[in-house]
Formats: sequence, C-alpha cells, structure tokens
Amino acid sequence: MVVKNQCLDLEVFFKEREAVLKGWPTGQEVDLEEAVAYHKNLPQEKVMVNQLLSARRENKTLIQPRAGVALPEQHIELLKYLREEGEADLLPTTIDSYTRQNQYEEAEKGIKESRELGRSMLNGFPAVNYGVKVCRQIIEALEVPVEVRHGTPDARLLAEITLAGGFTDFEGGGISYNIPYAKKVPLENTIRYWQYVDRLVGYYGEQGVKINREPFGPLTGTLVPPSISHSVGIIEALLAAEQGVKFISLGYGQNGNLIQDIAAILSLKDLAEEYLKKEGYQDVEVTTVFHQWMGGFPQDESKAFAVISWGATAAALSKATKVIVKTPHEAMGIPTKEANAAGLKTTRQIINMLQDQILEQTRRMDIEREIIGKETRQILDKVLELGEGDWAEGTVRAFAAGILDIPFAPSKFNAGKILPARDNNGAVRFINFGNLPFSQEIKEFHQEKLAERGEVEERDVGFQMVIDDIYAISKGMLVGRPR
Amino acid sequence: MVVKNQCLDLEVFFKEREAVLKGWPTGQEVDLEEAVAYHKNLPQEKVMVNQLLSARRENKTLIQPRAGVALPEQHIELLKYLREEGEADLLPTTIDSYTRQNQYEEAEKGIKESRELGRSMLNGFPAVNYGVKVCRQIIEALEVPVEVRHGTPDARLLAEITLAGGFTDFEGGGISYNIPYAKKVPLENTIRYWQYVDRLVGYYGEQGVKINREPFGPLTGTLVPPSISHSVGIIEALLAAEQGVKFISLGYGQNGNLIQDIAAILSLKDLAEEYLKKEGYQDVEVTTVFHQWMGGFPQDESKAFAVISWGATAAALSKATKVIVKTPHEAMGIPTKEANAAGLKTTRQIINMLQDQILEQTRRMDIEREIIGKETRQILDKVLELGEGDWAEGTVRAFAAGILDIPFAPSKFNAGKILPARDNNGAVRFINFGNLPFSQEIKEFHQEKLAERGEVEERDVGFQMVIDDIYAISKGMLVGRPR
Amino acid sequence: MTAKPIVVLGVIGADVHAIGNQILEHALNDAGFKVVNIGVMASQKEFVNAAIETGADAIWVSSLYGHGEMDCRGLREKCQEAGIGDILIYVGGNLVIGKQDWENTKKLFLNMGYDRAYPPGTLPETAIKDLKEDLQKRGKSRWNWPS
Amino acid sequence: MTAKPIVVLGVIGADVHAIGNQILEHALNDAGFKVVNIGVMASQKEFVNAAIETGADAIWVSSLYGHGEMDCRGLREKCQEAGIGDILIYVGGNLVIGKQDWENTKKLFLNMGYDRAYPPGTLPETAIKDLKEDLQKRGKSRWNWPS
Ligand code: B12
Ligand code: B12
Repeated sequence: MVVKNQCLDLEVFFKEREAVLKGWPTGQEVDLEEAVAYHKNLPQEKVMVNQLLSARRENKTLIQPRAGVALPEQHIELLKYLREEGEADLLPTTIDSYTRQNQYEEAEKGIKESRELGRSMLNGFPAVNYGVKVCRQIIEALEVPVEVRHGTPDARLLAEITLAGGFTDFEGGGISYNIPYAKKVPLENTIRYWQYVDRLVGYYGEQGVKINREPFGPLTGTLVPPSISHSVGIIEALLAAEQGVKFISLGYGQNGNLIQDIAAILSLKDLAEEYLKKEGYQDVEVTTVFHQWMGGFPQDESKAFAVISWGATAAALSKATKVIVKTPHEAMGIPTKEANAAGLKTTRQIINMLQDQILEQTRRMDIEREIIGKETRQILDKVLELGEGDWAEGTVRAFAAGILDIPFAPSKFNAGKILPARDNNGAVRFINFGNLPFSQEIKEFHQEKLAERGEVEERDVGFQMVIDDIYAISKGMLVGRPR
Repeated sequence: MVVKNQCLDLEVFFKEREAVLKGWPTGQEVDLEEAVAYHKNLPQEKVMVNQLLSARRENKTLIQPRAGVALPEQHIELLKYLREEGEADLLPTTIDSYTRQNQYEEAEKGIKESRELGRSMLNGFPAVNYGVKVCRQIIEALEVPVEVRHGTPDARLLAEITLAGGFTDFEGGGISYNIPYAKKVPLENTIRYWQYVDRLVGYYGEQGVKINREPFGPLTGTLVPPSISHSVGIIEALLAAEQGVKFISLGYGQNGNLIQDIAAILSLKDLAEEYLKKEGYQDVEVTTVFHQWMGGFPQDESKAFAVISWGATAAALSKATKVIVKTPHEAMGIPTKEANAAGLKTTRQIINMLQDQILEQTRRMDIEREIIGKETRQILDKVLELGEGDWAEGTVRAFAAGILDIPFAPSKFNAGKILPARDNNGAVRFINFGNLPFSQEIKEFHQEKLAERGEVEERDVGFQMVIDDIYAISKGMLVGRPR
Repeated sequence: MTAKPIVVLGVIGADVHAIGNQILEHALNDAGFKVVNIGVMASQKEFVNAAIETGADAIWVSSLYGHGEMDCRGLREKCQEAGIGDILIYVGGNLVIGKQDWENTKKLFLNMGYDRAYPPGTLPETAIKDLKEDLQKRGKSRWNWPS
Repeated sequence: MTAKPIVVLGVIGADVHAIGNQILEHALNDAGFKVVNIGVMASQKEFVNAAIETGADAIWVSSLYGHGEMDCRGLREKCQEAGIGDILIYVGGNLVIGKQDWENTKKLFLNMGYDRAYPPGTLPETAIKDLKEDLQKRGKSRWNWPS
C-alpha cells in the first residue's frame, strides 16, 4: 500500500465511512448532520479551540489532567471532581487499552467485570462500546471542553463516535500513535487511518464546527530529543492540514533541563508555523502542549510532587498553551481521584505563582533553539526529499531508512538505532545518531557535550549512561551519575 | 545604656558570665575548658563549618529542616527520622517559645505536661531546662551537625548550654532576634546580649573550636525587601566579626520572584564580603542561607508542595549554601515527622535535579543586583554615619530614626513606617519608604514598578495591595490581584 | 449615630506573630468597630484590664505559635472575677500544636469558655459577620454598620 | 562451561511499555542468561510457544499498563497443557490498576500460579538474584555465573 499526502476525496471518504461504522454496533448511532447541529449548540466555553486560543492570546498556561475509568457514572464523577477540587481548566477522557487496539469484545468484558466488582478493571474509558449518547452525557455534565486522549493506531471509529458525542479535541496521529503504541502495524496504514480522522475533523470544520487536533508529542516519553518529537509533530501537523484541519496543538514531553525545555516549546511553535506556511497552509492556528516528565517517576510521593512542580515550572516559563499534569501516584498505578487532583493543585499553584514572571532569552537558550531548529530542518528536509515532495511517502521511507527514528519504541517499523543520553547539564543529546541526516557541525556539538559529561564522570560515553539516565529521575536525580 | 561595637574585654565577659550561668540551675553544668575538649573530639563531619565550607566549595546546596519537641527521646527520634527518611544534610534543634523568653518555669511546666500526655505541649525543645548532658545526647545520637534555631532576644544562657552541649552552629542576632521576636526589649540590650554570644563563639574559636553563627535572615518573613534584610544581616555579621566570629551564614527569605531571589542571594554574599573587608575583618568566611517562603502558606498540602518546590528551585538556582525547608503542614501547625520529611524529600528531589543546571546572568538580574546593592549601601552608610563610625550605636540610632525599619515587626523600637508590596512581576518593592535614606533614583524605580502594577490592576497603589499580597501565596497566587 | 462597639484585640502569651493582628485591626476598623489593639505578647491580665478600661463589647484573642492551649486557659474565669464575666470572647489562629482535628480543638476552646473559636486561615470577614450577629442578639442592633 | 540458562521475556496483553523490557533484556544478558525476548504485546500463547521452542528454564512476564490481572490469568494452566507445567514463571511491573496494597496483589498472582511477583520499581538485580537461587534449587547449580 502506498499512502499519498492528498486531501481525501469526499466520495472515497464516505464510502470508507460505511465500513468504519460497522466496526461495532454503536457505529450506527452516528449521524453526521445531527452531530454538526449538536456541536453548534454547544456553549462556547465547551469548545476547546476557544479556550486554547484565548489562553494563547493572554499568555496563559491552562492545566489538564489525564483520566478515564470503565464506568460512565464514575467517569463523570471523576471529571467533575478534577474540575472542582483539582481546578482543571480542560478535561480529558483517557481511553482504555483494549479499545486502543480495537478489541471491543475485550473492552466489553472489562466493562462487565467492572460493573460486577464496582471498580474499574479497565485503564480507561471504553468510548466505542458506550457510543454517542453516553459520550454526550459526559460533555453535558461538564462546563469545560473535553479531549479524547488515547494511543490508538486505528482510531477511525473512536473518532466518529466521540466527535459525534460532542468532544471538541482529539489526540493522536499516524506516527505518534503508532510507533510508540504498536508493534507491527505498518506506518502507511496508520497514516491512512489518521488521514480519515483528520478528514473527518476537516469535514466538521467545513460545516462550521471547530475541532482541535493534537499530535501526541512525548512519543515514548523517555529521553526523546526535541528535534525527534518536533519532526514527528510537524509532519503530523502538515498531514492534518492537508485534510483540512485548522487548529493544531503540538506537544513536547519535558526532558528536565530548563533551558532545553523552554527552547523546545518556543522553537516548536516557530518551526511548525514556518513549515505550515511554506507548504501553503496559511490559516492553521498552532498552540503548544507541555507534558510534565513522561518517563519513570519516583515512587515517593513527596518526590513525585517535586517532579510535577518542576514540570509546571518549565511549562509556565515557556508559556506553553497548556500543560498535561502527572500525579503523585504516577510510579505506582492509575491515580485515585484525590491523587489526580493533588497533581493538578500543585501545578495550579506553580502556574499561578509564575504567571507574571518572565525569564529572559539568554545566549544558552538561543543556542538550544538554533540547534533544535537546525536538526529539525535537516530531518524534515530529508523526509521531503525521500518522499519526492510527498510528506506521507517521505515519512514511510524515512522510518524505513532510519532518517526518522524514535528511541526505545516498540514498533518493528522503527529503526531503533539512535541512542539518547543526558549531557553534563541534563540536556538530552545523542550518543548514537543512527541514520539521522545531521550535519557534521551538529554531530560534533552532541559529541562535545557528551564528552564533557564523560570527563566529569570519568567513564566512557556509552549504554550504561543511557540506563542510568532512564532510572535517574525515579531515583531522585536528573543526570544518572555513576554510583 | 549605650552599646559600642567593641570586642568585649575578656575580664568583663567572664564576670558577666557568672551571672548568666546563674539564670537556671543547669548553668552550673557548663565548664568551658571541658567543652572545648569535647568539641575537639567531635568527628569532623559533625562540625557545621566543615559541611558548609565544603558545600560552598563544591557549589552544592545543603538541606536543613526546622524541628523541635519537648521530650529528648522524641526529639532525638525526630531528628534521626529527618536524617534517614528525610535525607536532611544538616539538622536543627528548634527551641520552644518559653525558653526564647527566658521563661524557664513555664518551660518546666510544658515539659511536665508533655510527659504526662506523652506528646509535646511545647513548640520546641527547651534546651536550657535539660542542660548540657541532654544536649550532648542529641549530638551523639546523630551523624551530622546540629544547629540551635530559636528567636531569643537574650540567648546568653541558651548559648552557653547548647555550645557546651556540642552544637556547632547558633542562629540569631541582636537585631534579627529582637525586632521580629519581641515587643519591648530595647535594641541596645539585645545587641549587648548578642555581643556576649558572639564573644563566646569567638572565645571557642580562639581555643581552636569552629562554631558557625547565623543571623536570622527572614525577619518577619513577610514581604521583606532584600535590602532591608541584607542591611540587618550585614550589620550583625560586622558585630559578630568584631567579637571574633570567623564563620558566618547570612540568610534571606524567599520573596517568590525568581530573578529577585537569585539576585538577592548573590548580592548578599558580595555585599557582606565587601563590608567585612572594608571594616578590616579579612578572615571571615561567609556562606548563604535561602529560606523557603516564610509568610503565610496555602492550607492545601498539594499547593504547599508547590510552594516548597518553588523555594527549592530558587535556592538551587541561586546556589545558596543551604536551604531551610518548609513542610506541607506549614499553614496548619507544627508538622508531624512525616510531613517534615515530606518537605525535605521534595526539596531534595528539586535540588538534585537542578544541581547541574545553570541559569545565566541576565540584564534583569543585573538590574536587581544593582538596585539591591545601592539600597543596602545607602542604608548601611547612613547607619555608620549616625553611629559616628560605630555600627552598634549607629544601629540603635538608625532604628530610632526609621533609617532601619522592618515591615510588620512587633517591636516598639521599630518605626514601622515602610510598606512593601509586589510589583507586576511579583518582585517586592516599597510603597512607602518611611525614613529610608534612599536616593531619588531608587525611589523612582520603585514608584514606576508599582505604578505599572496599578495600571494593570486599574486601582491605586495602596494598602489594599499590601493586604492582598500578604494573603496571595496562601490563596494560590504570587501577586495579590484584585478579585 | 451611636458610639461604635469596642473590641479588644491581642495576641496572647509569649506569641509574637504580628501580621494577622495588624490585618485584623485594619479589618475591624473598616467594619466600623473601635479597636483597642494591645498587640502581641499580651497577658490575660492585659486583656482583662483593657476590656474594663474601655468598656469593651468583645475580646478577640489570637494564638498562633502553638501554646494556645496553655495560654488561653482561665481567661473566662479572670473576666468573671473582674466583673465582666459575660463579655464576648473569640479566639482564633493556630490554636494547638500541629495539624489536629478541628472539631476537637473547637470543643476544647468552647469548653474553656470562649464564645467562638476559629480555625487556621479564617478570613476576618467570617468572624466579623459572626460578631455583628452576636452583638445584635445582645440587643445592640441599633449600631449603624457601614455597608 | 555449560549452556546458558534460557529466559523467555515479554510484555503481556495489549501492553506496549517497551523500556523496562529492553532494560531487563540487557540486565539478563549481562548476568549470563540467554534471553528470548518476544517483546511487547505478547499473548499467552506466544510465551508458551517461545518457551517450548527454546526449551526455556523460566518465563518473565511484564505487565505495566494495568490490565495485568485479566491478562495474566491462565498462563500457568496453558503451560501445563503444553507439558511445561513446572517452568518457573515470574511476573513484574505495575500489575494491577492503581496504587494498591502490594501484599494483596502478590497473593493474587501467586495464587494464579506465578512463582514470584515483583512490585513496581523492582530493579533487575533483585529478581536475577532470586532466579539464580531458584534455578540452583532445581539442581542447576553447575552454571558458571559471570561475577
Ligand atoms: C513511559 C510510560 C509510557 C510510555 C511508554 C512508551 C513505550 N512504548 O515504552 C507511553 C507514553 C507510550 C505510555 C502509554 C501508556 N501508559 Co504508561 N507509563 C510510562 C511510565 C511513565 C514509565 C514506564 C517506564 O518506562 N519506566 C522505566 C522502566 C525501566 O521501568 P518499568 O517499566 O517499571 O520496568 C522495570 C520494573 O517494573 C521491573 N519489571 C518490569 N516487568 C518485570 C517483570 C519481571 C518478571 C521482573 C522481575 C521485573 C519487571 O523491571 C523493569 C526494569 O527495571 C509509567 C509510570 C512510571 N513507572 O513512572 C507509566 C504507566 C506504566 N503507564 C500507564 C498507563 C495506564 C498507560 C496507558 C494505558 C494510558 C496512558 N495513561 O496514556 C498507555 C498504555 C498503552 C499500552 N497499550 O500499553 C500506567 C499503568 C497504570 C496501572 N498499572 O495502574 C502507569 C503506571 C502510569 C500511571 N500511574 O497511570 N506509558
Ligand atoms: C510569618 C510567621 C512567623 C514570623 C512572624 C513574624 C511576626 N513577628 O509576625 C516568624 C518567622 C518570626 C515566626 C516565628 C515563629 N513561629 Co511562626 N509562622 C509564621 C507563618 C508562616 C505565617 C503567619 C502569618 O503571618 N500569616 C498571615 C496572617 C495574615 O494570618 P494569621 O496569622 O493566620 O492570622 C489570620 C487568621 O489566623 C485569623 N486569626 C488570627 N487570630 C485570630 C483571632 C480571632 C478571634 C479571629 C476571629 C481570627 C483570627 O485572622 C488573621 C487574619 O486573616 C505561620 C504559618 C502559616 N500560617 O503559614 C507560622 C506559624 C504560625 N509559626 C509557628 C511557630 C511554631 C513559630 C515559632 C515558635 C518557631 C519557629 N518555628 O520559628 C516562632 C514563634 C515565636 C513566638 N514567640 O511567637 C507555627 C505554629 C505551630 C502550631 N500552632 O502548631 C506556624 C503555624 C508554622 C508551623 N506550621 O510550624 N513565625
């Protein structure tokens, strides 16, 4: 199968749609025309795009948790609590892992078990099984916008049901919800699936309904160098824009070095706008998402609060449009609603205290921005070259060639040849470049930075550093120093 | 009574000493010669000066809690716990409020009630009542240095007993433990009392025993502009140096604006060294202490964790030699040992994650340093002028004239004419200068900064801002915006 | 207009926490009371004397530093001995040591004879509203409160 | 030197958490084992087949994402049916949903037939030490472990 970056023909789209809706009985509940009308009747403050754009305008950082349980009543109760007690600005509905794999039968079992035990046996909310009506109960019970957050390679049916259900933001993308979330799903397939999702969002847009799309920024969440996640995010933005998507939030997972993290958020927006313009998508609005540390967390809750605070700090100082919040239970398991609210409140306090503070651009920050810019452009330009002008084809070929490569990812379509590690100040650099198309200048920059750490630690730059870095934050450090 | 900044004559000192030791029966336990020998036998790592100087050398920030309960067994257990579970680098013994007022009879009652109820009925450890031997039990039970922290206007007997008891650091000063901690004790008295304490420390030093002295930096803990606390700290350093003190830690209470806080710590050390040199004290070692936010805390523990983290962040980025840690119970009451350890662990995680990160000097930081430097010099030079060259006399006259003035202080010897408030970025400025001897340039700087806030908030610069700022952090903000 | 109701305000014991005291004075003034602020480190005797001398309608005792339980015991009895046994006495702050169950603490202080007790972080508004009501109940409704 | 003991390693169910799996592989290799890593999203059947095909001495099952309780049930029985009923089976990760009492969780998995179960955050060293002991008990003490 070959996938081209072309706006899907409406006829093709509607034909495909029939099959998609047959994936599970609830598909039949979806009536596009009626759904458009439903959206148009939503109060303005329940529309994600409105909240994001006004936050961007006012230089504010909004806060959003992750949350999803198996039973609708409990899910609604949870979200209400996170709004009221946790002071969340935006809400999520995190989808369970069976639904993410389109295993709706398994999800049904999970619902049953959960009903019997009275507690959630699923790690998220199985929206497809519940269908449009129950989704709308969620939307109607809450006064703020709700986003679908998941990790689904083929999210066509999920998108149909949740968007008809009144959700106004949909996370994911053909790369970001494949390579970190799947083992053997071909990229051309997921890019195609997500063209469908984006086309659906584009279609809603053409009917006057504003829906936001958010590629999943953090990927594997673990030592992902900014240029890697930026490249993926920008490609997904371009693919979405081609399908008519007008509102895109691009995400980035905190690495922990403040300067690098701020530079990453600033450059992400600049680069995305640069490429969108260059490719002829003039009217796409880009907002940014900062994810608090996505790798392994400390088990101790007091220490987890510190990691959460540090994430909130970087989010506030980078003026990201929103921050996705972790909880003190992160290392242990899906949080209770109290723990979830605790993470939100810590974040809220930091965001508020830093709201009016400004960190100046410094020389180091300029250097980081420049490096991230150069790396991202070198990757993206090579992708386009490989695709002979087509971003979709280019992406498939670039992954095959290791030009795009995500560290620690489970997918067999990922080369897995690059190796990241922290430098002596905790910024994430490359130990191995794999086949990344970086210039000599860039490579030397990374090598020097890592050599500096090697000298301080009196050891070779190598895999043991990577392992130490993977554990570092959970063990109370940023840089994984030898013991 | 007139007090002069002159090294106490040893004969005078020893004569006074006899009376001091009669203040409570335990005074008779103190044998200076034996105490010197005891100190010389202490393991090097139990000596505060060693820990502070090596941290300063390695650019590390050490962490220290506050803690003290009525019963020795429980006190030792508490400190051990804070060391082991809380990972504290340095330990304290916080003294109860009766002892601080030399009300040893009341303290005795408190001990009795505590024994009967099995829980502490005192807000600290009554060291005088227990005497030298029990103090040494504390020192011997722990592997790190322990500091006496209190708030005692007349701490002569307390110093005698605790220093003979093996403590290697003693907090306080004639100004900083009077004006914020007393109502009607004349300044000349407390300066004289603290000359005694400093002379005692100087005497130990002459016998080869290194004891650290730490003026209490945060004063009233609430919106104290850096130049105010810097002036007090530097005067106390000069007074101490005159009595032969060689190791001084100068403190500063976090205000919340990162740039101002970093500038404050950096300028504190520079200014202190400048004045010590200028006044002929060449061999005094200055270290710095950063106090996490000392004003009203949020009641919500998750929010308190954020305030603690933010304090740890500023401490780490300013490279203060140590940071004094708050707890998630701060707004509610004296913390349980678990809550105390929680504050330490949060701080530890932040300090570790930021250990290797560097924030560059920026233009704004330079401006803040310059402003703090100018203000402090203008105050100090006027103090010296009023004292006709004598810092002690100058201090007494300066407080009488409002040249030195501490916001919100309870002492009737404090003019109480200055009024601080936050500017639009949260830095603490002056609304009223009282009689502070500031140049027109400085005054205009503050007025402009506050006018900017007034415009944003569309209200007059005035007392309502002060009230709003006093509550702000406890209500989840930094700047107390109008509702 | 009639005379303003009078409140004696102070921080009891060896307690020097001055900030809340200054804010309470300001808030009571704003609300139309006459405030007699005896400040921090006030003894029970000073509270009683100030109340007698000024013919006060209420006493507001603060205790922040943790010794409240020991310091506050007996104030009601001192007032009775001095012949002002039925004066309104409120208490607030961080009354006991540590984070304790508020209902127990409240009971403790009400049993000591305080008319009302307030937990940490109470805003002045809350207690001022109560005070106006309590005074009204005592037939002092004729005061004209600034609105 | 004799042949290395063989461990089948994988992440069960629809779980894609790959980092711990990669680290475990590395650590087992370093400790002298032969690792057959079937990776993430492995079904019970894949575990059993890999164990049979390679004549494995142990199976290490990871479950991080919260569905461990549902996914892990029945693996011991499948092994029994396949004739390798007494193979060592360890399980670790974030086995259940949420922060739950570990002793209960452990019992749950031991009752399902797992030989050992490890709580979140277990370091590879810990379990490798146990594995060596368990193998030794089974008479496989002749292996020469790298020191
Ligand atoms: C990184 C991460 C991700 C990445 C994974 C990228 C990838 N493909 O690998 C991304 C972002 C994609 C992700 C997705 C999801 N995640 Co996730 N994720 C994490 C996180 C933060 C770190 C995991 C990690 O890499 N740790 C570092 C490695 C080295 O440690 P480890 O995995 O724990 O493994 C070690 C030990 O556990 C042990 N061990 C593991 N297995 C075994 C087996 C044996 C036999 C032995 C002896 C030892 C052992 O040894 C390993 C090496 O030291 C954890 C929380 C945490 N720990 O802080 C959550 C967490 C595991 N994820 C969770 C969840 C719910 C999900 C999602 C379902 C939904 C979501 N919230 O987005 C999806 C799942 C998708 C799917 N189908 O699996 C939950 C699981 C909840 C629960 N059990 O109650 C956790 C605990 C977070 C939380 N508190 O909610 N996640
Ligand atoms: C600032 C501060 C200090 C400053 C005080 C400066 C000064 N002279 O004012 C300094 C640093 C000097 C200090 C010293 C000490 N402090 Co102190 N301090 C604080 C802190 C952080 C804020 C207090 C404050 O100003 N709040 C802002 C004002 C506006 O609020 P407020 O005082 O609570 O008052 C309001 C309400 O409570 C209420 N209210 C108060 N009284 C009354 C009375 C009535 C009738 C009513 C209706 C309402 C009411 O209205 C007020 C206005 O809104 C608190 C903890 C906190 N709250 O976060 C600890 C705290 C009060 N201190 C404490 C302690 C123990 C001490 C020390 C003994 C020892 C120490 N740890 O250093 C010494 C005491 C010295 C002494 N002899 O009193 C403890 C008390 C513990 C307890 N009760 O269990 C606290 C709670 C901190 C803690 N958790 O350990 N402190």
